[in-house]
Order: sequence, then structure tokens, then C-alpha cells
Amino acid sequence: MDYTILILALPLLSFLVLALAGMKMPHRVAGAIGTLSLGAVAVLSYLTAFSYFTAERTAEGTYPTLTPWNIDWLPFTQQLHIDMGIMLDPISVMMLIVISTVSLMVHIYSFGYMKGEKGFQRYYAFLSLFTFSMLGLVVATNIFQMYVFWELVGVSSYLLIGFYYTKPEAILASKKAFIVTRFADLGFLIGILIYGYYMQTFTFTPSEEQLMKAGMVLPWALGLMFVGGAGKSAMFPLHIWLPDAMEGPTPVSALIHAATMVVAGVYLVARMFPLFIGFAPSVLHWVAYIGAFTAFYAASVACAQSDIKRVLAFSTISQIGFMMVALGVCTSMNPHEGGLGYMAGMFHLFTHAMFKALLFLGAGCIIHAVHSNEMETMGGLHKYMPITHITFLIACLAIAGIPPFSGFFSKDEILTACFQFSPVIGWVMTIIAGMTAFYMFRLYYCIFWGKENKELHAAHVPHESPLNMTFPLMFLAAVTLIAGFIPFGHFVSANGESYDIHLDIQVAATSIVVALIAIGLATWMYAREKQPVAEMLARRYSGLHRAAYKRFYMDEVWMFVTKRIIFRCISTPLAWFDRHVIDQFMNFMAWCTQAFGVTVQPAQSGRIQTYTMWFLGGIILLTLVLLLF
Amino acid sequence: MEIEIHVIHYLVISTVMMFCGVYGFFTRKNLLALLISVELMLNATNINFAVFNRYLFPGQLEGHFFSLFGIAIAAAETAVAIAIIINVYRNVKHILTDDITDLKG
Amino acid sequence: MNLLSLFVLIPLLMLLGLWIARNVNQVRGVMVAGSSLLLILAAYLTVSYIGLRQAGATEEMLFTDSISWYAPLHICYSVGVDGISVVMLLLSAIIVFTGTFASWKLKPLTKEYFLWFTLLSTGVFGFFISTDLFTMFMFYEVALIPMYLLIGVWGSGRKEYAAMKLTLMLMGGSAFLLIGILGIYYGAGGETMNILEIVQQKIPTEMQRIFFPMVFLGFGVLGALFPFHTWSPDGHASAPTAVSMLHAGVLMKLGGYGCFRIAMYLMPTGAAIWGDFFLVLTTISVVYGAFSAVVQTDLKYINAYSSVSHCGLVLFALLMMTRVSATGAILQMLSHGLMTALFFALIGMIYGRTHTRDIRQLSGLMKIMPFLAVGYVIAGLANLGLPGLSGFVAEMTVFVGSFQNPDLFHRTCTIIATTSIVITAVYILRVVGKILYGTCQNPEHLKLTDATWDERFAVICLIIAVAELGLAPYWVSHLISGSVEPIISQLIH
Amino acid sequence: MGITLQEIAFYAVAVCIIVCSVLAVTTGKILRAATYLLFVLFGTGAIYGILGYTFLSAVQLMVYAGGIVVLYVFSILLTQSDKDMKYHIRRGKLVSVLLTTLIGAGLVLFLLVTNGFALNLIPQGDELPVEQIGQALIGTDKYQFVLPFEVVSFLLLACMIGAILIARKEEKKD
Repeated sequence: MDYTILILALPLLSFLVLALAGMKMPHRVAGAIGTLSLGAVAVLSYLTAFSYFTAERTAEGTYPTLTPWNIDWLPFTQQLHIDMGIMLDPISVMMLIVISTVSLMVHIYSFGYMKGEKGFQRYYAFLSLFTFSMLGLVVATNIFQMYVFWELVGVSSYLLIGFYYTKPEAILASKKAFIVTRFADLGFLIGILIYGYYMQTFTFTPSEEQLMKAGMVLPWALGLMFVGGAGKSAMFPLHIWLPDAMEGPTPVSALIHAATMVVAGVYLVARMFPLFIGFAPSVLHWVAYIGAFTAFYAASVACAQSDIKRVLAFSTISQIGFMMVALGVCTSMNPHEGGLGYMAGMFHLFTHAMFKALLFLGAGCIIHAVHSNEMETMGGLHKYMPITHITFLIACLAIAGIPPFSGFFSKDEILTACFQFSPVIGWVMTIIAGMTAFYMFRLYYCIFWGKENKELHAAHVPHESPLNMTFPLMFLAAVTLIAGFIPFGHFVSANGESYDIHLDIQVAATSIVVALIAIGLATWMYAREKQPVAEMLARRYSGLHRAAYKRFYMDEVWMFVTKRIIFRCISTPLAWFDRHVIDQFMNFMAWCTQAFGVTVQPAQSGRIQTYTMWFLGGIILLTLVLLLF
Repeated sequence: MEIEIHVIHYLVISTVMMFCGVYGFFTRKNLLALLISVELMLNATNINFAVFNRYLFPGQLEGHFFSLFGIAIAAAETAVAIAIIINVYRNVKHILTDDITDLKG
Repeated sequence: MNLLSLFVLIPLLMLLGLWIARNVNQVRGVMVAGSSLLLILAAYLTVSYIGLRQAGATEEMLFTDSISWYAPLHICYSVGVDGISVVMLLLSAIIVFTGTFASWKLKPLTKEYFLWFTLLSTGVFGFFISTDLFTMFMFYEVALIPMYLLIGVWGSGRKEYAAMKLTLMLMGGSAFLLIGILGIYYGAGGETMNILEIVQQKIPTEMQRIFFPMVFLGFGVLGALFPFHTWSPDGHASAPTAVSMLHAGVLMKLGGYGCFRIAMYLMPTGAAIWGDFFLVLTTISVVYGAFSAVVQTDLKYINAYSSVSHCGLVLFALLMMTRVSATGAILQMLSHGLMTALFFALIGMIYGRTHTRDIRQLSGLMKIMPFLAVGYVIAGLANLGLPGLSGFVAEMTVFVGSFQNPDLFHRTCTIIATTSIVITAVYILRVVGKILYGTCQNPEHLKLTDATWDERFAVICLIIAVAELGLAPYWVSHLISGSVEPIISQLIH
Repeated sequence: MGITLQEIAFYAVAVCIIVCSVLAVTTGKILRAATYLLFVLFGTGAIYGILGYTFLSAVQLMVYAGGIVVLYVFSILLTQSDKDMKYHIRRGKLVSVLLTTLIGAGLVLFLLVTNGFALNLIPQGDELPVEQIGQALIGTDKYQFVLPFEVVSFLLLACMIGAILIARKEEKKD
């Protein structure tokens, strides 16, 4: 499988070419370079997946972990060194497919979406950089390589969010995204440091002996790593950067902030899963609780947003919460005995990437058509944009968990796993799933049905997007339709053995019923031209609505922490202290020297007579001293 | 026949002379008067050289020659000093120490 | 003729050449010829050093040579390099080379400027090749003094004040240093000034207790150790571009290098006694510098405080006293030297065009001078530790290395120090967002042009160096860690 | 043994020197000061003579009394400073000067008295022959002084040139 190195090399190469020479190329050529290299990467990824999953299983019935390529990049000690390499195991191969597919679709889509934008080449260069980093992250052979690429995806995300660098909001959003994730990465880094020291290795499989010795330290290390993961995956309260990140171009949001980068945290937990299960089950439970709370919080905020990309962003946060819960509720490695969540989480990651990318790309088409993100400028768009409408509906049904769309299957597995863990969390998650269905269909109706903004549409008739934008929609819609029938458990499961997905009728029925009720509610409230119920509710619970619209003031809290505490209470006084205390102390010393000089300067009068007098006086004094002592 | 003058007597003279010079050096403001005081001090030392030579090391001549050279150097010094003073006078019309401050930084 | 002596000889010949040069073009010619020769020499030295090591050379120092200079005090002109000095020489050569291009168009008194600049580099090169305490000290002083004139004459802003402050503080440091060096000399029996021979002697514990802090502080002032760092913001802000580059890039490294090579190597017991105390100071430096940088409004001040933080990390890592952390410290010196030079070069170029360094008055430069802006972003990313650029490699080595020290106190300090990487991101992105992004508010700035060829050349050279170190750190890390070994083994008995 | 003529002469000279020195530094007129200095120099010459250093005495009279004092007088007249010299001196300064001087003199005298010099006697009329002086001045052996002699002559030459240069009237440039 030596060709896997190309999966990393091609996007890097295309990044370098575009970054160094891109500005001199015509848009088309630059885009073509990026897209073609990505196409090659996608083909190679499918090839890798095909040959990996069709290869023979090991004696234990698992797929082998392959390392086709590995070099020593930065040595520290005999045991500790950062390697750069490619590791193939079921989840990394699965991620390869997800990333290359979505990325390819986004590349194609961007041809249409970004047409005529200034900095088109730069955009493709950054996309290549991002794809490279994300692929490097998932195939990492060790935790430190993961961190390296983790930082790289952070930077590419920063660059892409700030793509419209003349827009103040975009600048702020990119800065916020980077700093918040950096803050979380600090936890990741410390976690790695602890892990590295006590395990004496950076690989994912430390020796038994070290594991036994480490004892209480390992949960700390894993917990800190989860902090890093929570930052990237926008877990509460580190989620605040993600809604703002929607300032970037919409395809970027589809790729980075919906399908791939934001699930890196989930991937991280999955990567360390054996250690979590074996040595830090309590941390895993915390993962579940945080995930559940985030899912709930984000779902409730999503119900009140008016910017369609923000709604999607919160739905992403909520769905990632689902995946975290799925991983968190696992109690063993065996999928038959409490280890189902692992498979469910990964499955959901897979299906979610597809339909969420689809949703974002659809939203992109809509924004392209009406030149606004706000719901009130939309409504009734189903007449103008049939393809977008249909594919968007498919994605909504998928996320709402309606069979036979892919979301249903993965979400159902998650709910099953939750119910196995505890009925409380099962019911909570079911209700959140219902909320998901509600806000997604609120969004759907507000865009495509509901009250049409006639004036706006008359001035500028919305139109269906060109083929290079609709093709990715149709492709992803097709994937969403069929992905649910993939025997996912066959490929990915906690202990690596083949696992047949079988629906738990009770859970499935419940979730379908809840989803249908929620959809019905949304239809009742939002499908018509007038929306009396929604307005009435918003009026009656205006406080709650406002709070939800303002995302429960989490941003304000963060702004308070950063602006007030870091900026005002730490940095400003420190800088003041530096200038006025430490520096002034140095100046004071200089001043003392000078003052002393000024004081004794009159003695240096230039009068020989005075000098001689002092001289003689000194001699007399010395003589007296010598005489007396 | 020998003279019965104690060596201290000479030394007292030179001491008095010396300190008169010192006093003059401190109190005078006229450059020439300063120079006169310096001459007094030089003379005092010259006397000491000669006296010590004569009384303590009669066989040798170092003190004697010291005095001799001292006189020569005093002459040189005076010549140069007076030349400077005259030049100063020409430029600033004063030869009082308090007034000559042009060279002070 | 010893290969290393060329490092001093070439600058001296350059001085001669500059002296007889009659016009600006000849001056530039001499500078380019000399500095590129030095760069080639440094590269050649690196290659041959690695070659010798691979061929199995086991001596601690290679290319050694010694000529007695003042016999009564056993002062010799003795030279020799190990991996640490090799990378430092390489760094200095790169900075001098790019600094020449960065000051290509420097106007008044070009010839005199380059004379002092070259004299400064003589000191720097001499310092890194010397193995004799006194010779080292002499070269150290040679490197310090020209700084006063370079800032005082060619600087900007409150240049006289800054130059005076910088010189006085550094001179104060070197006064301590001189006492310390004499203390070492007599402590080791007063028989030799050569570091390699002194290390064989055992300096009495009591003397180490007294003289270690003196030497460490002496070099620490140059390495911007809290609370003796305040010369750095003023000095850097006032210095002309290339001088800032050379000063932050190389001269501040003399501090770290000296602390390691003289203070810790020769006085391990002193290091054990005083280690914790200085560790606290360096930890403060790291965090404090970063926090202070957040609210500055002058580009050079931001960078100067960032230097305080990063150079603090160098001393911090040295005091962690593990092999990996010491390797990390040297890597950090290298990396910080390169990226801070890049930073100062870019700031100088921006300042040369806009005539302001106040971030409140700058905006939207990305559209106006894209090359400089992209360079600035790269420098910023390197500074905040983007993988693939040098900062990441250095910081990670430092942190992993520091964590190898199992003591709880050291652990705590490490964790405190790691927070600086977040703060670094804050101040870097703040600047990038403010001055590069957005739309340009000042109509005057719209007329400005992008970098000229000489500026581009300097910037590209530095970016290549930064990226090389970031992408392929293996050989440098390997080179350094081999040479760190004997020093660290002195420390941990 | 009674007082010899020599001794009488010595004490007379001593009194003269002391009185004249004091007057030289206290008188208000500078021309008078120069005159008192002349007397002091004469007295010094006499003391050299009493000691038997007649050559030195002659040199003293010629160079000092004959040469230098004349120079003084001329320069005093040239610089028009033969006026009243009674400048005001601050009381504090006067006190400190007097204190320094008196303590200094007292200290030196105390040291002289307590040192306990032996009462060595010197032969009367035992002159130092000029020949011996001449030999010593041009010899190069130990206790011979050709080198200082040459040095002093160079010094005098330098002084002469220097004095001329310094005191020369500046040429008026057009």
C-alpha cells in the first residue's frame, strides 16, 4: 500500500504550487490543479479503502493495523520521538473516505460558488492545505503527529474563515476560532506531555507495563486530551467559535466546520478509545454528559436563530454532541455488551459528514441565489430552485432520522447505545433528536415555503445554481440515500470484530414517532405564509426566545473573560507594571547615579586651589590615621 | 672646626617656607601670586634635599643634584607658566583664577 | 590556518575593505561578498562537522586550536566548536547575510554603519568559536559596544535614551560576568582559562554558590531575563532594522549560549543550588512577556516583548536540565533567532514605508503590500508555533524536554510556561488582524509600494530557513542533542 | 663653646627667610610679594652656602634671584597687576585654609621633632669642589648624572620653544 503516501503528498504539492505560483495563474487553472489533485486523492482513498476492507482479517477477526509508511521526524529520546507516517485501521480508512469525498465535492462546488472572487487561487491553495492537514491528522501514527496536523487544520481553518479579510466580522471570527481552539489545544498538549512521559511513547498503544505503572495519571492525560478534542469539536463551553466561523465562504463551512475538522475531537476520542475504556471510564462518562448537554444546548439555540448558516452551525454542534454521547456511553470494548456506541458514533460521523455537507452546500446555493443569510429574505424558494429544494429536503429528513435516509440508521444506533447505558440519557437524547427534527424543518419551511419576500425576489429573481454546484448536491444526496444501508458494523466496531447492525424496534419506533411529531409541529407552525403560533410563542416567552437567539449569552461571557479579564485585568496591569515599575526601577537606578553625579559635581569645580586643599587635607588625614593607629 | 647647628633647624625653616607657600597657594587669586607661592614650596623642598644630603649622607651627591635639577626645572616651569599667563592676560585681560573659566566644560 | 579563525578573519578583512571603499556600491559589494562568504563558510563548517561526527569523531569540540595570548593569566586564543556552536554560527551567518540586504538602502553614513555592523558580527562570531573564557568575554564586549552607536546614530524615536539604556544594562551585566569569570578562573585553580580544561577541575562548592548567579545573571541580562529585560523593548524599538535583526536574532542568543556553556557547564553545583530560583524568574519571563505583548500598540514593542517571552523559554529550558530540554533550548535559540529576525526585517520594511509602527494607524496592508503582509503572516505563524515552521519544533522539544524532569515544581513551571503559547496566539493574531486585514483607512498608505528586490531576497532567505528548520528538524536536533550530552551529564550526576 | 659667626649668620638668615616667606604670601601688593620672594631666595642661597654647597648657592642666586624674579617683575608689570590685591576671601575658606596649613605645619614639625635626628656635625668651610660636580654631571657611572643632565637640557630647550610659542603674538589674519 505504498501509494497511500500520495494521499498526503498530492494535496501538499498542490498547496505549494498554488501558494507559490497561484497568483500568476488564471482562476480556472488554479482551480483545476486543486480539484484534480483532490480527485486523485479521492480515487486513491477509495482504492485504499477497497483493498483494505477486502483484505483478509486477522485470526481474531479484526482488520490489521497497517503502517505503510513511517519516518522519524523529530527525535527526543530513545523512546520519545515524533514520527510522521501513515497508519491504516478501520476508522482512519473510513475518515479518508469521508474527507476525500466531501473535500472533492467542495472543490467542485467552489468552482461555481467562488467564481469571480478575488483570491480564487488563494482559496484553492488553502483548501489543499486544509485537506492535506486533515488527511494527515486521521492517518497519524502517533498522538504527536496528530497534534501537529491538529494545529495545521486549526491554521487552515483560521485562514479560510478569514478568507474575506476585508470584512471585520470575518477577521474577528477567524481570530476567535483560532484562539479558542488554541486554548483547548493547550489541554491537549499538556495531556500529550503527561501521556508521553508516563507511557514513554507517543504511539497509541503503550506497553502494558507502563500502563500499569501510570495508574492515576492516565485519566488526567486522557481528560486533558479530551479538552483539546472538545475545543475542536465545539463542545460546550468551547463551542463559541463555531457559529462565528460561518463568516467564511459557505463551501468552507461545509468542509471544515461541518463535515471534517469539527469531528476531529470525536475522532480523537475514538482513537484513544481502548485507553478510555480500559483506564478512564469515568472520563468517558464525562464525555457523554458534556456531549449530551452540548447537544441539548445547541439544539435549543438552533430553534431561535434566523441566520440559516448559524442554524446549521448549531445543528452541527448538536450532532457532534450526539457522537460524543455515543462514544461516552460505552462501557466495554464488546459491541454486544455496552460497546455499541463506538460503532454508532463512527457511523453517525460518517453519515453526518455527508448530509451536513449537503445541507451546507445547499445553503450555499440559497445564499448564492438571494445574497443573504437571513431567513426573512427567503421563503417560497422551492419554485425557483428545484434541485436544491429536493436535496435539502433529503438532508433534512436524514438529520431528522426518518427512514430510509442514512441519518436514521446511525442515530438509531446511538439511541440504542444510550438506552443500554441508562434510560434517562436515552430519553434525553430521543427528545434532542426530536428537537433536531423540529428546528431543521423550521429551517426548511422558512427557506422553501412560508412567506415569500416578494419585493426582494422581484428585484433579483433567485435562480437555480449551475451544474458544478448542483452536481455535488445530487451526489451527496445519493450518498445520503444509500449510506444507511452500508453494513457499517461490519467494518468498524469497538473491538474490530464484525458486528451486524440490527434495529431495536422499540427504540426505532419511538424515535420515528418523536421525529414525526416534531416535523408535524414545525409544519403547523412554519409551513404557511403566516406564522401566528411561532410569533405568539416568541412573544409570550420573549425572554427565553431572546436568550436562545443570543445563544444564552455565552459569547458575552467569553468576551467578558477575554476582554475584561485577560486584556484589562492581566495584560494591561502587567504592561503598566513593566513600564512603570520595573522599567522605572531601572530608570531610578540610572537617576540615582545621575543624581549622585550632580551632587558631587560641584567638587569638580575646576579650581586647582580647592583640589589641592582637598589633596592636602587628605594627606594630613592619612598621616594622622597612620600615626594614631 | 664644626658648626653646631642641629639639622632640625634647617628643617623648621623649610617647613615654615613650605606652608607659607601652601597658604599663599590657597588664598591668592592672582596667577602670578600663585606662582610665587609655588616657588616658595619648591625652594623649601630644595633646601630639604640639600640639608639631608649634607647631614645624613655627606659622601654622596644625590641631594645636591636633585636641588640643582630642581632649580633648573623650576626655572623652566616658571618660564612656561609666565608665558601662559601673559597669553591668558592678552586674551581675557585678567589673570585672576575666578575669571578664567573659558576652558571649563 | 584553522577553519574557525576564518570566522573572525573574514569580518576583519571586511572592515578593511569597508574602510578603503570609496562609494556606496563598493561598500555594498564588500558586504555582500563578505557576508555570503561567511554564509558559505558556515554551511561548509556544518557539513564537515556532521561529516566528522559520522566518521566517528568523539571529542567534545572539533576544529580546536589554541594560541597563547597572555601567558601570565593563561589567556589563550583557543577555538573549537561543538554542535551547539555550529548551529549558532550558522544562525549568525544567515542573519548577517540577510541583515546586509535588509539595510541595503540605509541612507546616512552608509559606510560607517556597515563598519560598526561588521564589527558587531566579528564579536558575535568570535564569541561562538571561542573556548577560552577571557577571549569569549572580549568578543562579547566587542559585540556589545557597536550596538550603542548603531542605535544612537541610526536609530529612530528616543534613540539616545534607548541606546544608553541598552548599553548600560548590558554593561552592568558584563560587570557581573567579569567577576564571575575571574571567580571561575581562580576557583579552578588559576591554571587555565580554557573551558574544556576548567571543566576537568572541580570548583569548590562555596565559590560556585557565589559565582554561578553572577555569571548567570550577567548573561541573563542579555538573554532578557526578568526583571532585567527592560532594555529590550526600548532598544529594539529604536534600533534600525538590521540591528534589531542582529540583536534579537543573534546577540540575545549570546546570553543563552553563555548561560549554558559557561555558567551551567562549569558550575553544575551552583546550577543545582540556584536552579529553582532562576527557574521561577524564567517562568515569569515567559508568561509575563507574552501577557505584556498583548496590549502593546507599537509593532516593535510587541515583538520585543515576544522576544522576552521566547528568550525566557530558552533559559527556562536550560534550567530544566534534561537533555531534551537543553536541545530544545538551543533549537529555540535558533528558531527564535530566525523568526524574530524575519519579524524585525518586515517591521522595518513596513515602517520604512508607512513611517509609523502604531497598530492603530495601520490597516489593510494586505491589499497594499501583499508580499510583506504574507511574510508577516508567515512570521507570525512561525512565532505562534505552527507545525512546519521552526517555532513548533523548538517549543515542542522544550516542553517535552521540560516534562522529562519529574520534579513536581519543575512540572508546575512547565505547565505555567505552556500557557504562553495561547497568549502568543492572542497577540500575534491581534496584530495580523489589525494591520494586515481589513480595509486601509489612511489614503496616504494606498500609494505605497510592495517590497523591492533586496527586501524580497532577505525575507525569502529567512522564510526558507524558518521552513527548513520546521519541516526537517531531524538533522539539527540530532546535531545539537549530541553536543548537549556532555554538558548535561555534568549537571546530572 | 660660644656662638660662632656662622651660627649667628645662620639664625639671621633663618629669621629673614621666615619673615619674608610669611610676608610674601600675606602682603597685599604683588610687587612687594615678588620682592619678599627675592629675599627668600637670597636666604636660601645663603643656606646652601652655609651647608658648603657654594656652587648650588651660586646657581640659586643666578637662576632664581637673578633670572626668575626679574621675569616675575616684568610679567607683573606687563599684566598690570601691580595693584591692590586685597581680594575678599570667604571666612569659611580662610578658616579652612588656615586650619589645613597650621595643622599640616604642626604635623610636620611634630614628626621632625619626634623623629630624633642625631646631632651630626658638619665641617665648616668644607666646600664641594666644582670639579667633582662637573665630573658627576658628565659621567655615566653610578652616582653620575649625565642622563638627567641631558634630559634637563632638553626640557629647558622645550620650555624655551614652548614659552616663545605660547607668548608669541598671534598673527593677524586678513
